[in-house]
Parts: sequence; C-alpha cells; structure tokens
Amino acid sequence: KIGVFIPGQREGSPIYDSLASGAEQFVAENPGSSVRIFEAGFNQAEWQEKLTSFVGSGRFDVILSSNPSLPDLIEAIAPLFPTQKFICLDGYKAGIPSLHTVLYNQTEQGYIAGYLAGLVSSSSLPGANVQKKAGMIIGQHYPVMDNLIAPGFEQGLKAVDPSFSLDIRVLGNWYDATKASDLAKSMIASGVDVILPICGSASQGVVKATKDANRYLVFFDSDEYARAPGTILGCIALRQKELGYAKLKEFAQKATPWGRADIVGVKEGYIELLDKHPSYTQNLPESIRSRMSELIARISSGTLSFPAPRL
Amino acid sequence: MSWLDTATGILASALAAMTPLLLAAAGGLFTELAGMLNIALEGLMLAGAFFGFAAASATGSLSLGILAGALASSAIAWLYGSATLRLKANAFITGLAANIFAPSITAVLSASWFGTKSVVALPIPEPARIFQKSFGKLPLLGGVLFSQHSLSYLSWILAAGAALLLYRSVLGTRIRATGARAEAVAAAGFKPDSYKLAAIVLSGFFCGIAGASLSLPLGAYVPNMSSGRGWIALVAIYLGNRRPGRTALACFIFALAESFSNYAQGQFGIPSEFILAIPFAVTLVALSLGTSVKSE
Amino acid sequence: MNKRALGDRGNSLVFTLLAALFSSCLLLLFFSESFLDSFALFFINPLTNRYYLGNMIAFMVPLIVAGLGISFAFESHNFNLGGEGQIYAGSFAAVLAALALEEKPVLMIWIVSFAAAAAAGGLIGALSGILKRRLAVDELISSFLVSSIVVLLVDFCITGPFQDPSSNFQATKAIPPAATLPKLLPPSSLSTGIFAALLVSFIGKFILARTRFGFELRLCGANKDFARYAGIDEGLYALVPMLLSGALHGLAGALMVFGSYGRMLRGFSSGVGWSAIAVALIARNNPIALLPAAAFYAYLDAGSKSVMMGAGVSPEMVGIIQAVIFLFITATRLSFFRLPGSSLRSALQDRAADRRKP
Amino acid sequence: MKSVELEDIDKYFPSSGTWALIQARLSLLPGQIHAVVGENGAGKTTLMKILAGLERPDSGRILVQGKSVKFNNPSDAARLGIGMVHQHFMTIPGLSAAENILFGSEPRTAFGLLDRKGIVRSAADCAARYGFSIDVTRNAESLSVGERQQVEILGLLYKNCDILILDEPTSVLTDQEIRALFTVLKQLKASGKTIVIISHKVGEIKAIADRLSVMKDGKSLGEFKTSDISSHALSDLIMGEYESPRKKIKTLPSGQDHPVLELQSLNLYGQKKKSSALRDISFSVNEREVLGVCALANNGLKEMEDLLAGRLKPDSGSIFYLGKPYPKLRKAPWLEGGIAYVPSDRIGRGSCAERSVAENIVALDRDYFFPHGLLDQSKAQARTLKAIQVLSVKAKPESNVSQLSGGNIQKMILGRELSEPPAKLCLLCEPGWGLDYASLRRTYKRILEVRNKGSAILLLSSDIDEVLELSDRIAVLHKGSLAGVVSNGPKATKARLGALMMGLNSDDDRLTPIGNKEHE
Ligand SMILES: Nc1ncnc2c1ncn2[C@@H]1O[C@H](COP(=O)(O)OP(=O)(O)OP(=O)(O)O)[C@@H](O)[C@H]1O
Ligand SMILES: Nc1ncnc2c1ncn2[C@@H]1O[C@H](COP(=O)(O)OP(=O)(O)OP(=O)(O)O)[C@@H](O)[C@H]1O
Ligand SMILES: [Mg+2]
Ligand SMILES: [Mg+2]
Repeated sequence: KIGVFIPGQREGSPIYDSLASGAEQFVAENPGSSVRIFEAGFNQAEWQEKLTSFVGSGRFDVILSSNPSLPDLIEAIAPLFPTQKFICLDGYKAGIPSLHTVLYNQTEQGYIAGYLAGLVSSSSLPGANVQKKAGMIIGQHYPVMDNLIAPGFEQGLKAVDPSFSLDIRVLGNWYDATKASDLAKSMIASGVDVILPICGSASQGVVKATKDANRYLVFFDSDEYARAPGTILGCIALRQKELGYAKLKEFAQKATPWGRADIVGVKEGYIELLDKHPSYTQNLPESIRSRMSELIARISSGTLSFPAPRL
Repeated sequence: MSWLDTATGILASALAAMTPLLLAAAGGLFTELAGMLNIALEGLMLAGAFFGFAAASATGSLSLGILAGALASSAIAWLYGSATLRLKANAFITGLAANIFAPSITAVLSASWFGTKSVVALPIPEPARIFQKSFGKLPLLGGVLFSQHSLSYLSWILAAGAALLLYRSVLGTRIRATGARAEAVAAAGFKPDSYKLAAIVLSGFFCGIAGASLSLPLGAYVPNMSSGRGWIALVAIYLGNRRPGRTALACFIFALAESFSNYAQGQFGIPSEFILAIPFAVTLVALSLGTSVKSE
Repeated sequence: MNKRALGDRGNSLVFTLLAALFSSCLLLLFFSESFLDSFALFFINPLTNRYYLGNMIAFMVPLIVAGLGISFAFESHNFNLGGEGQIYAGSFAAVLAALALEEKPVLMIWIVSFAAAAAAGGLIGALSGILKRRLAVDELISSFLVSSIVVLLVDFCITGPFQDPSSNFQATKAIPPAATLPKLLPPSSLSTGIFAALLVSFIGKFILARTRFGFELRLCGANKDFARYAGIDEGLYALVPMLLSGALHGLAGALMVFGSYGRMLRGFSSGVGWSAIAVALIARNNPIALLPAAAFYAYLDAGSKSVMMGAGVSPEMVGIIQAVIFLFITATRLSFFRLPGSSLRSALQDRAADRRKP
Repeated sequence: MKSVELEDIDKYFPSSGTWALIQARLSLLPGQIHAVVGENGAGKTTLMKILAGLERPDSGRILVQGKSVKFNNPSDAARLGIGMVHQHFMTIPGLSAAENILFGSEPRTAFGLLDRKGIVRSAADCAARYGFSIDVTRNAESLSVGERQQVEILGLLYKNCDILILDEPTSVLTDQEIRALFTVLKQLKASGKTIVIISHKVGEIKAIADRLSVMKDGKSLGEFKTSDISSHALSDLIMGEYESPRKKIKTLPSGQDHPVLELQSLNLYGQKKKSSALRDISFSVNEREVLGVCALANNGLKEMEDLLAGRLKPDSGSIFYLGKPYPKLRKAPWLEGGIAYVPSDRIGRGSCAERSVAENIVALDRDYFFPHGLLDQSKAQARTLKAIQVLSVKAKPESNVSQLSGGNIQKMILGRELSEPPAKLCLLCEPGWGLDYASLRRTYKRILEVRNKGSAILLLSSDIDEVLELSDRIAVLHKGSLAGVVSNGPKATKARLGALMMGLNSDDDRLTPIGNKEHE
C-alpha cells in the first residue's frame, strides 16, 4: 500500500503530478498494490499536521513524497511511528533508518538552463538582442532557489559569456499572473531577452508577455513546450515519474537503501534537457543545439560536475 | 534606455494595472455609499475572471465574455446580498463566505468544464489596442494613453458611468440616501434593504468586469488571479474619501506605485520584500497626508 | 423591529446552526462518494479522534486570544483589520527573544518572549491608533496597509538574516525545546497554551464588563460624543484599544509558535487574523462567547481537514460547505423568503399582548 | 377631504415592559388643526407613529373615511395622504434641500437620469406656493433646524399629503420661526389640509388649534374644541395649575465680584475661514446669577455651546472657570470643579441611547463609581435613583435610554446635571425642550434653587419666554457678536429682545452693550 503525500496541489504542479503518475503507473503494473494520493496544499505550516495524520492513519506500507523540506518533517515524525517507511524525492537527509531520500542536482539543472539562456540571448535569433541579460521571475525566495537554482543558472550564463548579468525579480506569490506579466514586460523593456519563470501558475503571465514581445523562455521541471511553441525554446525536466516508479519498484524488491541520501542528475538520467520537441529542434540553430549536446555529454561523462549541494 | 522611454513604460503599465482596480473600486463605491463594508470585492472579481474567460472561450467573443463575467458575478453578489439583508447576517462574515465561495465554485466548474482546476489557457481573441495605430507614435502621450487595450478605455467609460449613475440617477440618489440615513429612506416609505441589495448587485456587476479585465487580456484563467486587488480597491475608495474622482486618482496612485516597484526590482539592489511593500507604503503615506490636509 | 430581531436571537442561533448543518449535509450527499463516511469524517471524527481533537483545540488558542483582541477593538468602535501582521510580528518578536535567551531559565524566556510578542503586536496596532488620533486616518484601512507591509518585512527577516541555514523550510531556527509549552495530547499540537487562552478570555470578560477601563472603552464605542461629554478623553480610546488589540494578536502568535510550531515558519499564521475577526463577530464581541465561537470555528476547520484526508472530498467542496455555513452563522432572522405565516405570527403576538395587559 | 379615526389602539413595548397606549382613540376632522397634548410619556408620539405607519398597533382599528385600513409601512399611510414630520428630523445629508423635498418622486430626463433642473424648479415652486422662503439648492447639512423642518413639511406637501402630523414642531424653533410656521400652518388649513400637532405649550395650542385631544398614561382623556375651553381650563386639563416659579422663589443678590465663568474676546472663524461664527465675545457669569443668552438661528448660539463643551477651539481669546483656564475635559457636576451641562443635542451628546439610565449616570463620575477600578453597584443605584427623583423621570434605572419618551430623556439629563450638590457652573442649552408643563415648572424651580445655592448659570436658549422666565441678565447674539446685554426687569420686553436679535440696535441707554458691535 502506497501513500503519496503531496505538499501542494497535483493540478498545475507538473512535478507533483508526475510523482503521483509514477505511483499510479506502479500500481497499474502491480496488481495487489494500491495507492492513495493526498494533497496537503501550499501552506508549509500545515504540512506537519497533515503529514502526521496521514501517517497516523497507519494505512500505508510506504509513504512517497517530494519536497526539500519534507525530510525535516519526517525526522520529527519518524520516532512516533518507527515502523513507517518513507521515501522522499527532491530532498536530502541521511541517517534516518526509515527514510530514503533522493535529491536532484538542481545546480546542474539551473546550469543547463542558464547555459541555454546565455546561448539564446547572445545568438542572432530574431527575438534576441545584443545585450547580455537574462532573467528569472520567481514566486518567492526559498533556500533551494537561493542556494542551488539561481547560482546554477548564473554560472551557466557566465559560462557562455562572463559579461552576462542575471535579473531576478520576485512576484511575492505563485498566482498573480497579471503582475507576473507586468514584471516580464518591465524586464524585457530593460533588455532581457530570455526568461526562466519559476512562479507556479503565475508563469502563464510570463508566457503571455514574452510571446507578445517576441522574446524567449526556458522552462523547468517538465515538458511545457506546448504552452508556447516558438517562445519556449527549452525545457530542462526532472524525470520525477520515472524516479518515483523506480524507487517504488526498489521498495517492492526490498532493496531500498534505508537511511541513505542519494543525489541524481543528468548522469543518472533523472535530469534531462528535452531536446526532441520541434520547438527546440526547429527554432534553435544547429550551433546552439550542438553546444547544448556537448554540454550534456560533458555532464553525463563527469567531465563537468557540480559539487554535491550543501543541504 | 532613455529617461523618457522609462517614464512612458512605467506610466503605460500603471494605466494598464489600474484597469481592474478602477472597475472594482467603482463597484465598491456603490456598496460603500449605501453604507456597507463590502469585503467580497475580491471574490466577486475572481468569479468575473473565471466566467468571463469561460464565456469568451466558448463564444469566441470578448464582449460576451465581459457580459458573462459581469452577470455571473452579479448573481453571486445577489446571493451574498440576500443572505446579508434578508437574514440580517453580519456583512463581514457573509463577505468572507463569498470570498471562500468564489474560488471554490470556480474550481469545481473549471474541473468539470476544462478538466483542470489549475491554469486554463485557451485561445480567445486579444483585446484590441484601438488607438495604437493612429496615435501610438505621439511622444509620451502615444505610448501612455493610446497604447492601452480596449478594456482599459472601457473601464474609464464605465467608471464615469458609475459616477453618473450614483450622482445623477434616481437609483443612485436612493442608494446614497440609504447610506447617509437609512431610517429617513424608510420613513419616506422605501425599503432601504432593496437599495442596499441593488448596490451589492451593482458592485458585483462592476467587479465581474474587473475580473474579466484580468483574465481576458491574459488569455487565461489562473486560480486566485485577483490576488488581493479587491482589497486594494477598497483601500482606494477610502483613500478617495468615497468620492468617484478621488477614488479613481487613488487607484492610479496605487497602480503607479506598483508599476514603479516592478521597474525598481530590476534597478536597485534592495531586497524584493521591501520593494513589494512600496505600493502599500505609498498608499499609507498618501492616506495620512490626504486626511491631515483635509482635517486642517 | 430591531429589538424584536434581537429577541429572537436565541432561537435563531439554533435555527441557523441547523440550517447550516442541513445544507452542508446536502452538499456532502451530492458530492462525496460515500455520504455516511463523509458525514462521520466531517462531523464526528474531529471529536472522537484524539489527534484531530487535539489539533482542533490547539487551533482555538489563537482564535480566542486574537478574537479577544478584535473584541477589544470592535467594542471601542475601532476596526482592526491588521491582525495578520500583528500576529506575525508578535510571534517573530517572541522567537527572536527566545533565541537570544537560549541558555536562560525557561520562565524567563517565557516572560520576555511573551512580553516581546505583546509589545511588537501592540506597537503595530498603536501605529494605526496614533494615525487615527493625530491625523484622523481611518484605522480600518491603515491597519490593513500596515499589516501588509509588516508581513513582507517579517518575511524578509525570516528568509534573509534569520533564516535557519540548516533547514529547507523558510523558517528561523527552532526555539530551545525546553521553552516550548508542554504538550497535552501528543502527537497533536495541543499544548498548555489553551489554559492561557482560557485565562485571557476570562480576564478580558472581567475587564470589559466590570472595570472602569472596560466601561469607558465600551462607552466610547457606543457613543463618542457622549463619552466626550462625560469627560472621557475619547482620543485615548482610539489609541489604547488598538494597542491592546495588537498586543493580544501578538500574544496569539507567540502562543502558536510556543505551543505548536516551535519556530517561525513563513506564512504559518496566514488567515488566522481573518478567522479571529469571524470568531469575534460570531461571538458578538463577548469574550466568554468567544470560547464556543472559536470551538465551532475550529471544529469546522478540523472537520474539513478530516473529510479531505479521509474521504478524498476536494478542498473546493469543503470550501463551498464552509461558505454556506458562514452565510448562515450570523443570521438574526429566520426566513430567507417571506413566510406565508406572518399573519399567524401577528395573531400570536396579539394573544401574548392580551395576557400582559394590566 | 378625509376624516380619520383611531379606535381602541393598544400598544405594548415588550422591551421596556410598558403599555404605551391603552384603548387610545383619536378622531380628526378634515380641514382642521388638531392638537395632541399630554404629559411626557403619555403616548403621543407612539400614537402618531401608528397613524403614520411607522409602528403597528397590537390591537385597535384605523379608519380612514370610515374604512378600516392596515398600515404595514409609512408608504401605506402616505398613499392615503398621511405623512409625519418627526421629532428628530429625517433630512438626508449629502442631498440638496430640493432633492430631499422631492425624495421618492423625482422628475427624470429622457435618459432616465435625474432632471436636476426640474427638481430644483419643482421644489422651488412648491416652496413658493406654500409661502416658504427657503433656498432649495442648499445642501441639507447646511440648513438650520427651522429650515430642515420646512424641508420636511414641503416633502409631505409635495407628495400631496392631506394629513400632516407634526411631532413637537415648535420645541426646537426660535420665536420668529414659530410665528412663521404658524402662518404656514394656517395657510395649509385654509387650503384644506388636516394638521395634527403635538405641543406642550398652552399658548401655542390656543393660538393655532381648532380641536385638541388629551392623553395621559396611554389613555385618551377626551377631545375638546379649543374655543370651548379657556387657557386656564386648558392648563388645568393638561397639567394642573401653572404658576411662574420666578414669583415664588425670591432672587438673592448675585455675587457681582465673584465671576465664575469669564469669556475674554473670543473669536471663532466659520467653516470656510471667510466668515466668523463668533467675534470678540466678552462677558462673565457671576455667582448666584442666571445669564440668559438668546439669538435667532445661525447667529452663534450653537458655536458658543460647542466652545464651552470643548468641541470647538476658539481661534483667539480665552475662557476662564473660577479664575483658571477652562477645563478640557468636563468633570461631573457634583464634583469639585465640575460643570453641569445640559446639551441641546440630547440624543447624540447628552445621553447614550443604547445604554441604561444607570450607565448614563455612572458615566459622568467614574472616579466615584469605580473605586479601585471596579464598579460599585450600590453607589450607582443610589445616585441613579436620586437623579431620577429630582424631576420624577418615568423610567427604571435599568431601562435603555432609547426606550424613553423624548421628554423623559430630557428629564433624565436635567435630573442628572442638576442633582445635589449643584455645580458652580451650569451650562444649560434649551433645557425646557420637549418637557410637559408640570415638568417644565419643576425644572425651572430647580434651576432657580440651584442658582440660589450659589451656582452661576449660563442659559443658552432660543425660547425667549424661557429666557425671560429664568434670567437675571440677558445677552443677545447677532451674527456672532454680542448685540447687547440687558438686565431682566419690566423693561426687558420680548419686543426689545426681538429687535436686538434682528440686529436692530437701539441706542436705548438701558442697554449695556459689551464688546465690539461693528457690523460688516
Ligand atoms: N466620471 C464622471 N462622470 C460624470 N460625473 C462625474 C464624474 N466624476 C465625477 N462626477 C461628478 O462630479 C461631482 C464631484 O465628483 P468627485 O467626488 O469626483 O469630485 P472630487 O474629485 O472629490 O472634487 P471636489 O472635492 O472638488 O468635489 C459629483 O457630483 C459627480 O456627479
Ligand atoms: N421603542 C420603544 N421601546 C420601548 N418603550 C417605548 C418605545 N417608545 C416609547 N416607549 C415607551 O412608551 C411610552 C410612551 O412614549 P411616547 O414616546 O409615545 O411618549 P410621548 O407622549 O411622546 O412623550 P414626550 O412628550 O416625552 O415625547 C413611554 O413610557 C416610553 O418609555
Ligand atoms: Mg541578449
Ligand atoms: Mg414624544
């Protein structure tokens, strides 16, 4: 019996949606198993209470979740429910005997996005300008953002051209699409030509503004090309579904390395530049695409690596 | 980028950001002048945003979208108003109910109509920028006044219409009289409650259009997209001392502060929280200065 | 007419509760997979399940204390819409104090932290009071604006200078474990804070009903002109109740942190300020009535969580049910539509009047 | 022409536990002026509210032209041509006088908008037709009390009411305004309207009413033709013998050199800083003296009250009380340094309607009633009973002020302010407002008693009879300046005071004008 604890909402959050789909796929393929998916909402202050009652129902052999802050919660709860097993993706904590975590190397993910953004901005694509500026629009500041993603993105940009500057603007919430669109417009007016939006459902506003202004976007976490083909030039996805599925399979085979914290990235196949979509293949010139493949190859082979992030 | 371009950009985006505020504030004026604290503006806006978008995507017509948003929001306002007035319930609590009801019902309907409770982005016609072509090239004015899309102009007309309705129509006079002295209206043989209800429904109507002016230009419905604008509209009414002209000015001040803070985020190395606070701080200062000047 | 409506209050409360219950059952019946399960989870589970019961009572703590803050403001005719910011700032001040006094005796931590919370909340409330007194700025709006600013500033502190570097939460460091309030029903978050809340509400009742301060405060709320005429400095009562209201909100925040969270989590209190207003209005500003009102509110909250968790009823359905209940909860009149029995009612009144004739 | 009859009306107020009306009756003849008289709390207002559809009777019948009717709200009554001008006016602030007059039947333009010109024209026409001289374009807030009353009457006339009910219309008017009102009422009568007027003043009733009904304790004592009844019998009927208390209570010499209240060259600018509301006012009130101040409406009486109540600050000049600067916050009258103050606004300022009588008294002296910060019930009870007894208020200490009749609220305030020990300074504004004759007599007697105990009394009143009855000296305000100060004696006649109030400054040497008499 599997419990999937989603610290947010499945709808509109591809990363949680794919986590749930991973579990559902596993259940579909393994008769006799069952899954219950619980959405705890976006208020982080309520998670502890909700996780506790989720666990407290005692109905699950393993609880699968995904969020950097969840291991802290599990650490607090685990002693109360010593037999309950947890698998947490996108988080990092070693040494708890009932918990196994797998962290994505989001510096790597950010770096790839930044590198692509840098290449696009300095290219001769119709929407690109001569200025060396790229931007991020984020919902809020949070540790993973400030410590991993944003620095990764900036490193990626600077790897293309050290004179690049990064413009980060904060929305203050995850849903004010109109304001997000205003922010994007203001950014574009100041010379930014590629934006990475990480602002939840408000990113719809960024898509709209960027498309109207003929500028470009790179996206995170999942395949978003369909939202604006030709504007979204790259998606750097987390293979959350595959990872979740793999971890459940591992659990079924009783092979879960309890107490261990892993880090996965491009090399393991769980971070991936989605380079098959026409929006990628048809809009980006061969030069950029080949430099991207080269980058991915270097990361996969380990020639370019990012220090295990401190979490 | 030249100084002039920057100013033009900030002013133009302030005017655009003012559109939903102005409409919501115009709606709020009806209830405010009828003597009621209407905290449901927020929920009513959200309903307008959803139904406006849904209708526009179903019919492919912006006008029908706007109309549908206004009507749906009026219907919810009617429900909220009736509960408040007929049951003599506390308006704050029923307003809270309306603010909980609107996002819930839109999510339920969104799931059944569009298959998702999350962002719905469907192709709908773009609101035209009707003066862009003819006057857009004028310096400053062209960029600021004539670059807006049709919904902005509509909002100005509607706001003026609201003022006209309030001050020059029989209904408006009765509504204001109800707010000024309900017992006198009753003594004159009228039912104050029916004018209050009318004010609430009218506020729903305007808030519905305000909501549509969020979702239609965006070409998408995003849950929660009103993001506190109903509250800001209420603030603007107070800042405007419950007068139409000044309320419109207050909306503009807030929108300008917001637009400036959007610009400032990219310019100065100040933590974003401080910059996000600018609109509130500006409004607070304006409120303090405004009332102190008045009280002297 | 007015008087009559008030006279019916007792009956109508029962009626409105029934109406709310009935309509929410109807909704559950239509929209949940198994009505009986959902019903039990919504209405019964919060009372029988220790964990839910504990959390429910724990949620009452801030509702009561902040609700009292609202009552103080409303009774003096001040509209405090800044509860959110006051709670947030108060709890932040308390956490800072506790972190600074890490090694000190627990009692001292408590005293200093709670004082800091009250001071921080009170200061913010007083700011609106001062603006009202000096510049005649409407406190309803100023408190809302100040609160919006304060929330952003505290957010900055939590995620900036005071962020716990070892946590992935947007949170400060945890306060010393010894300083958290003793838990009553583990693993629920119920703590001894509930006793503090009860105490505070009784003190509040005493102050409002019996003391000179309470009398003057209520008089200023009822008729400012008369209060001034009676020699009361009514300007003071634009300030002091706002200060007190803010302080109680701050205290409510501190009780949440010390009772449940153990640290300052970004957004942990969001919505509590609004809920406290609802609770105070349901209780009609009566500090003792705050207890059942808060219990009712927390019960609804626990019921919705329980039904969401257990029966998979969606948050939206729960939202609609809550909205319907709010629509009814403060009703003072029985009928939504005019009943045909009004002639019957007047006949009954005639009879009653005859009996009382001298 | 309609005749109206009220038969066997009962009305019980459960909230105060009073039978306001018991088998009350009233019959109105078309084209006549009908007075309703009776002591405070007799049920006059309640009966009129029932006739106007504002209250519903518990039992009894209303017959209009012999047909039984039921009024559920005021518009039902208005449809049958019955309208009421309330004791506390119902003008709507934020609207103009014209909009108030036409409220509910405004003319519209083609687009359905208000026909603003039409409104002004119709209102002005209506005013002219009935001989009112009011500027209908003014804002309702800026109107004087008399003008507001005109607006209300015009409103009823515009709606073609045949039966006008006026609840104590004269109690807030100056002499001059009362005369104007009566002229209008007579004209209306001549044009066939039926008028019901509630009044406590015998002279007025004699002057204007054709018939009168007397009420007591909710019952009707009978209906009379005014011409059949002498003034004397009339006063007997209403309240027993009336005798001027001034004749009974001997005047002690006032403490000339003991000024209690001193005003020194006070100036107060008007709203727009263009006009001045008060200019260069100087006078003093001595021990054992009643100084009456009278004026026509809008001539500075209201401003003077607000200055002494601390609601307005003088733009220049100073006020002294017992040689010290005038206190910012008032102390209860029975305290050392306290001031007795009966405000002209009895509902808003003088009492707190939603609180009990006891709380209305406790409020004044919190030091005493809250020893150690907690309420002492027994002290509160004792003091309340004392205050109620002074003028025998018909109320229980625990009843809400909003449940008292108009006159009883006034008596409660008077009793509270004039109870023992009296204050050194009494500021009395329109103290006789709405009192029945018996109460008025007792009040006047009490005021003179208080004076003889050494108090200085400043009486602000628009009622010249009241001023002449009580004052030792009389000051007259005209356009905010002191037009003159006259000592009360045979030579201080109504005519002379009237002339002063109108600004006709006589150079009579008996007048001792003080202060700046410059006019614009
Ligand atoms: N857009 C409008 N269309 C029609 N009439 C308007 C409009 N705006 C205002 N008015 C009219 O102008 C009058 C005053 O409006 P408003 O309250 O906006 O003025 P203000 O800006 O406060 O200035 P002031 O203090 O000088 O009156 C109102 O009576 C109203 O009828
Ligand atoms: N709304 C009310 N609730 C309770 N009691 C009331 C109410 N209105 C009037 N009464 C009571 O009914 C009685 C008659 O009051 P009413 O106002 O009719 O007297 P009145 O004859 O007009 O007196 P006055 O000359 O003092 O104005 C009084 O005892 C009063 O206390
Ligand atoms: Mg570039
Ligand atoms: Mg009366």
